[in-house]
Amino acid sequence: MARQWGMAIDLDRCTGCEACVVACHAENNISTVGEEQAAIGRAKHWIRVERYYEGEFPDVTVKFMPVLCQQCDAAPCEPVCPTFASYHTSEGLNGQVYNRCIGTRYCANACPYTVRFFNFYNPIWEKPLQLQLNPDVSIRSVGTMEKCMFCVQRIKAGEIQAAAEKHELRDGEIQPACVQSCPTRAMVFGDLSDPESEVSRWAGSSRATKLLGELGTRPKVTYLQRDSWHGSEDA
Amino acid sequence: MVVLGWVLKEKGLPAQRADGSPQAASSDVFTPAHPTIADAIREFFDLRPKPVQPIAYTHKVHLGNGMQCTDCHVGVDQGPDARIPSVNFCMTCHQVIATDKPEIRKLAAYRARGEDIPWQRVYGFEPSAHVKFNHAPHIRAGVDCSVCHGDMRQQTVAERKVDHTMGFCIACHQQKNAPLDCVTCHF
Amino acid sequence: MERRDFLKISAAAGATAALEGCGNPDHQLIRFVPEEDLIPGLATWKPSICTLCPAGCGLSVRVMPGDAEVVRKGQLGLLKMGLAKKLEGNPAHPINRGKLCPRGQAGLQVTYHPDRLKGPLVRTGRRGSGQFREVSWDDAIQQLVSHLSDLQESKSEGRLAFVTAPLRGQRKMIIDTFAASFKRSMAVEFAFFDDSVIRSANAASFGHALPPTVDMGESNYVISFGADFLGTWNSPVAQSLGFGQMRKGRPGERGKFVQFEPRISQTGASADEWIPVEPGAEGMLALSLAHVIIAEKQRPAAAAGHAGSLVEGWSQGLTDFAPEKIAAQIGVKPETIRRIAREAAAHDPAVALIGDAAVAHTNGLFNALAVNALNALLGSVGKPGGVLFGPVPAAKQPAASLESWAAQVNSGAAAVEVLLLYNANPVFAAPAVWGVHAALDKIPFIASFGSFIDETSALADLILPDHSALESWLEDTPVSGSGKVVVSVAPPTMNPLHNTRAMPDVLLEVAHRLGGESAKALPWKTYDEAIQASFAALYKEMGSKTAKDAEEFWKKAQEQGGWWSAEESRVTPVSGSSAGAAVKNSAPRFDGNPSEYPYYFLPFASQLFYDGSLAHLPWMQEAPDPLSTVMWGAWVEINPRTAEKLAIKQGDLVEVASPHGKLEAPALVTPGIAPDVIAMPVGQGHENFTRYATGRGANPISILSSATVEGTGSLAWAATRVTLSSVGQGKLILFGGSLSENPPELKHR
Amino acid sequence: MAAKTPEQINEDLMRPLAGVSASYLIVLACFLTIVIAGFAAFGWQIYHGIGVAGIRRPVFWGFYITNFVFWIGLSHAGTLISAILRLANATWRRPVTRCAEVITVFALSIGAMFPIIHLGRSWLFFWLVPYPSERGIWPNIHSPLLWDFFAISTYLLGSGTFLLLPILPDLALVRDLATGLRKKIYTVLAIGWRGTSRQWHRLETAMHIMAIAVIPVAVSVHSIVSWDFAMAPVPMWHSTIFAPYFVAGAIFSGIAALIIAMAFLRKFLHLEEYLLPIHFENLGKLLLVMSLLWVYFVFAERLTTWYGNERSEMAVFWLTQRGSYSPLFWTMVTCNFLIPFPILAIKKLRTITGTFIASVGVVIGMWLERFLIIVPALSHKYLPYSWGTYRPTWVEITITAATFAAMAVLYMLLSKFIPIISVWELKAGLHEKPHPLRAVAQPDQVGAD
Repeated sequence: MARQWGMAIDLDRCTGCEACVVACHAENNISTVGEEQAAIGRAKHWIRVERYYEGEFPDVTVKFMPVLCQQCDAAPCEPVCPTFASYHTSEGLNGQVYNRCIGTRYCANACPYTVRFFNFYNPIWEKPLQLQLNPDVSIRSVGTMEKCMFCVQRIKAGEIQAAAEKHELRDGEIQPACVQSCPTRAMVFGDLSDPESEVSRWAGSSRATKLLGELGTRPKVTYLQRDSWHGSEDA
Repeated sequence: MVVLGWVLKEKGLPAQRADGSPQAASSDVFTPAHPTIADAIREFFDLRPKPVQPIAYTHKVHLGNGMQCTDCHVGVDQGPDARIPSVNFCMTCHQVIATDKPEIRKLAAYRARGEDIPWQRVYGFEPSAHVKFNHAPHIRAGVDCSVCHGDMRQQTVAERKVDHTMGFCIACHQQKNAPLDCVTCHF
Repeated sequence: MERRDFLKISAAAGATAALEGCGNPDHQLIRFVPEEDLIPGLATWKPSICTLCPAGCGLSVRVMPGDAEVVRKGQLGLLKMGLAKKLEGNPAHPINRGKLCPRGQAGLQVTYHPDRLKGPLVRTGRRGSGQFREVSWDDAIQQLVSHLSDLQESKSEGRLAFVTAPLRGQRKMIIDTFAASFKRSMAVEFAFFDDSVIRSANAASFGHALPPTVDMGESNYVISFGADFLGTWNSPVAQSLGFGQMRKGRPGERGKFVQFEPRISQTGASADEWIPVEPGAEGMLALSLAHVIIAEKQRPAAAAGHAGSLVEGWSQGLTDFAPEKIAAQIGVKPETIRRIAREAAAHDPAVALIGDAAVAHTNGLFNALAVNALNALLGSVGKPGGVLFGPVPAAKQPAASLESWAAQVNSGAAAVEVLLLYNANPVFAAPAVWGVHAALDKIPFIASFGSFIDETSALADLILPDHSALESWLEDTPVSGSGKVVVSVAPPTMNPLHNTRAMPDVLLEVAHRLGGESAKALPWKTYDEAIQASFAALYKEMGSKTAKDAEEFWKKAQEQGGWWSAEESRVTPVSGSSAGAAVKNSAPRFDGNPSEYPYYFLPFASQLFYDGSLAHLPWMQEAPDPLSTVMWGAWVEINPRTAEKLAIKQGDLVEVASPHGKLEAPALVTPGIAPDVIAMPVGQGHENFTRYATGRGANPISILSSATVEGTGSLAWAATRVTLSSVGQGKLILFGGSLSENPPELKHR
Repeated sequence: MAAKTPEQINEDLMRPLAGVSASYLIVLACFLTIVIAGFAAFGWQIYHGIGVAGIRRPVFWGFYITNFVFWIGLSHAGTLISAILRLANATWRRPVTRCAEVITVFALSIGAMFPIIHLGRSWLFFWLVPYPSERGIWPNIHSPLLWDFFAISTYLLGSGTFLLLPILPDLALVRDLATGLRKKIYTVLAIGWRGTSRQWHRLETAMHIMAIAVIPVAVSVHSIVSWDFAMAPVPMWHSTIFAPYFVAGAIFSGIAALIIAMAFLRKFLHLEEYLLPIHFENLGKLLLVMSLLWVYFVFAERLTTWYGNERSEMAVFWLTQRGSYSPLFWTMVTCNFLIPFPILAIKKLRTITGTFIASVGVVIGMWLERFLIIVPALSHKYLPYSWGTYRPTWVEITITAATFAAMAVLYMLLSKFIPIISVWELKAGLHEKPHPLRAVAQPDQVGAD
């Protein structure tokens, strides 16, 4: 059976530090859109750290939740695309084929997680900033939708490497940029079809939940809810 | 221009579109947009004139002398791209070999000026194709260079003998049961 | 026609190359012969060091070949060269173990910044006019030498001043040696967020003038007094690793984390319990906790040892600090204090931290000493799960503080002839009242090694741009973040992009040309020689099982990014320099009378801009702030009740006025801040710092008072009071749509 | 009408074709300018990128899709109505049918442009069309956008035919009356219509078949348009009521458009004797019915949402009920019900002016309805952190204005080339006895009184 890439995020570890956000920008050639465009909601962050305040001072709590494409197995974005630009890959990713995208933006509307980002203009990099661009990732042009694919370029490279070295992919051998960078190790990535993989074990946790699971999108990202402190009774 | 570039960035407008003028040599921004509308149209209709190489390099002779493709195109079996040798690399042999030939003189002249040879791309995909082709796996799978590049033994200056359309790739992948998943090549 | 078409097409084909990361090769440009032998499309990972904050994390840099527009022999052309493509943590490095914070990752953009200085500059217009002319390195260095030679022979009464960021290792050694080679010279180190208070406190309590290394991974109970240790404080990546370990790294065990601070920081947001405390009352709170622990016989007072004896009334059990007595002053309920104290005592190992604003009050030193005593009482000093002090010898404290230096210059007490600037931007990062700008105006000749024009280097007469970190030889000796002895080293990861030179090399060159003392003091030709020498010494001193000789030791170190001891050589505290008698409880003093300036003003380190030195990076500008989600700007945090009282709405432009100035920024109404506190991020408000940062937001430092932390020279940057009022419509760019997960719009029937 | 003779009818109805007045040209020029401005705006958008429009995250659809739904809806005026009236043999339909069918064809053509205009890469629109390629990739049949393609093209074809067939005899008539170049042109256009009994018979049969066939097509078109929304899991979109709701709304706006068109024709082409108050009154009754039906649908939709009380849907619900979009919402209710209902319900008010006013209200209201279905839902999807807003730019506004201008231009031009009222059908209505032209065909087959 083909691998089924998945991710698990432990919200008890996440500190909202944004390392994943910057790592994603650096890895995936996501252009900065500038102040004016950001002001009207056109900033592109394939992964974002959602922050929610609850309560009034002084009893305030804050919740951080990194949200990226959930790579749903029943993805609403896929059937609506008239050109198959958005489709399900054999390894369970929500592929986004930039060259097929004609920019109906239907997928972005259908996505309940709002994790799809649109190139309203051609991106620009003021020279020599373009030298930072990652050669393994293509540069999306105007009118196309872009999104997280679990760093598919890293997945492909890893698979090719493993094949060249004639060994099976080891668990954790491939890491998307966000997972790699996370300073608290709040994210793990791996093959959900392998019950022994770390991500499978995390996904089996009692704290495991799916984001908007009630919509039946069958996300492949699992969230481990914030835990509470159990130590007080032995005080 | 810097200022212009910034202003444009702030507006989020692609630079070379600002005044309609094509992206100048000294452009201060990099963008995937086409330098001119003419370019956009050419690419749309996939019009790619024959590249004109600065030096009439002949593959025929070199291969005839028993050289292998990988002697010059290093890295083709390790990574995505094959290296186009630099002028230094050529000169390792042509220091002594055929130094009187006019083309070799050109070569030497480049080296003397401390310039590299501005080879023009023969193959390669348009940016809008978003193809991430990787040579190495194909070599390992035993695909012969000539399948995609024609028989270089018969070519002098490299020409586009094979049309690298998606149909061409797909046909071969189907034949060889290679993956047909879009993200195999497009990402 | 034929030819022109060809050019256009090849430009289009060039765009294909662009997809392979080579930029947009522009075919009117000639191609230079590559200087390195590179295989296209293949990445190599090279070790380097992050220089953006004092933590000193190890980097692993992804280098790939690409086409860069460079100038060679005065001609612009394309060069195929190895280019840094991504910064990740160095997995082998003991401090950050493969991880990296957002700022560190954005460091890549420093190297490729479009406004980086491309060569040496000499001022042409009047000072500050920003008019410069490019000169050759030879002329530039000669100019500096000519200004320095008189000083060296001390013909004139003038002095040499060297203002830098706090430095370590060989860079510091070279600068100090250079300065020392002049008869009259002053070396000044300045950073807005410096750790000198904590250093002095630790010196007094534990005999180590070092910031603590927190072994959080083993802790079961963490109490933080205002320290943003997951964001910017001390060694954030190391501490984040520990935090993750503490929370979920140990099966069946999960430590508790309590944060005391008047405004929810990014760190406080992750706390199991966030408890607001009156600004400056952290010390009293710590002692109150200690009192409960002692009074309830959880620990004997004596357990605190020397650290405890420094606190007045410790041996008597701190009876003045009974929660019920002082709860009002602290602003925390007595029962809460008692509960936390019991929990902490019961959950060994427990550790307490203090930092940021808590030590930036006038009574900051007292607060720090109190927390040290609490730590000692909890028995968490030098123990697993507690605070450790890295074995690195304490760096010698700088000769003068920037404030006193500026005062001396302004008063004419110190006639500074030549000022050298490195990595410091005091005009931006020092309170206006210090008069740094005025002092600089008094100095006849200023040379800066900056890579950018910023508020300070704009005043320079000569700019000698340094390489970016990725282009330089780097060496560092981190003082916190790991129990191991760490000496990082890294060769350049890529060739220089512009006509720049490494600051140490330039200094060596200058010393060489000056001859005399300087030349004697600095015998090395290049910086890497100096580093290699230091490693030879290190090999003798420490030795290493892995290397057979100094040569191999040196090679290995370069390959893995440094040398570090195999075992965690933790230092058990020697009893501190019993500096005088016990310190008294001192209440914080605030500048500005409460009636006129009713609100505490709390600047805080921005998670993305740190102290403002990173505001020029587009990635940092566009990344949403973790809590406010603000992009491309600054903001003022206000409690909803306060906002209501002052009729301020979200996004209004508010004027924040202190006795020392005023600024304007958009209001952000958030529940995570005390009603009598106004908070603002440091970092924006640059007047002159590249296209991305200039004229954006406001700079809170500009309105701070010059109050200092008693017992130290350092700035008490949380000791200012302000008033505020709405002055119109501001521009607040938020990435997050809703503050709450259940906003009123979602309310059901 | 009985007063009129065939000759007078010819005279009156051919008059518009005779020549153009200066005022006509001026008006036409004005509208043309707006249309050109619209195309310029589109060019600007292609040149700079779709970003010049106001769409943003998370509101990825705005004015363009609103216009798309609006115009497709409008297109249900003609063909559907005239087909129903034909089959129902309503005699008063005679002068009405053609201008109705014309609306359909034009509105449909205009509406069909928006799926292309709103694309991020409009130049690749043909990827929506199924055609064989070496890539072996076909459009995704699961995508409602593809259903749109089929539905709209079918409907356009159908209504086009439905419009052209009954024009033939009149083209022939023009041919016979005209001289010179005109004669030549219309000879071609009339494709050899000589009015033989066989031709009449075929025409009748064809019209009957088309009339029957076109109704289900029309219904399917707007159902499918509604599914563009209903198929996406967006709060307030993902609902079963959408198909009938949209169809009703479409016919509603369609009739309104028809009334407006007729009112203008009557005034400017001086057709007072042909487009009689009775026609407006009857259409007014229809409009009244649809207005009531529309209110019923809105009520049903809102009620179920409110009772369902589903977290994310309530956000959108309150947003439109009393939130930032409520002014638009209540304007819509006013325009679609509060204004039309009294006017149309009270016989005294159901005059030409009355129905005209009501219709204008309905057209505005229905445009707002489409906007309110699309934008608020998108701006407040499931995760509050990603909520956003939408503001149109001059580009979208210009293009929107241009579509209305285009409608006017097309109508004005057409009225100069074919008789906007079916001459032969009027004549057929004139007499009990078979018309000389139609010896064989039975009058009642054409629906005589």
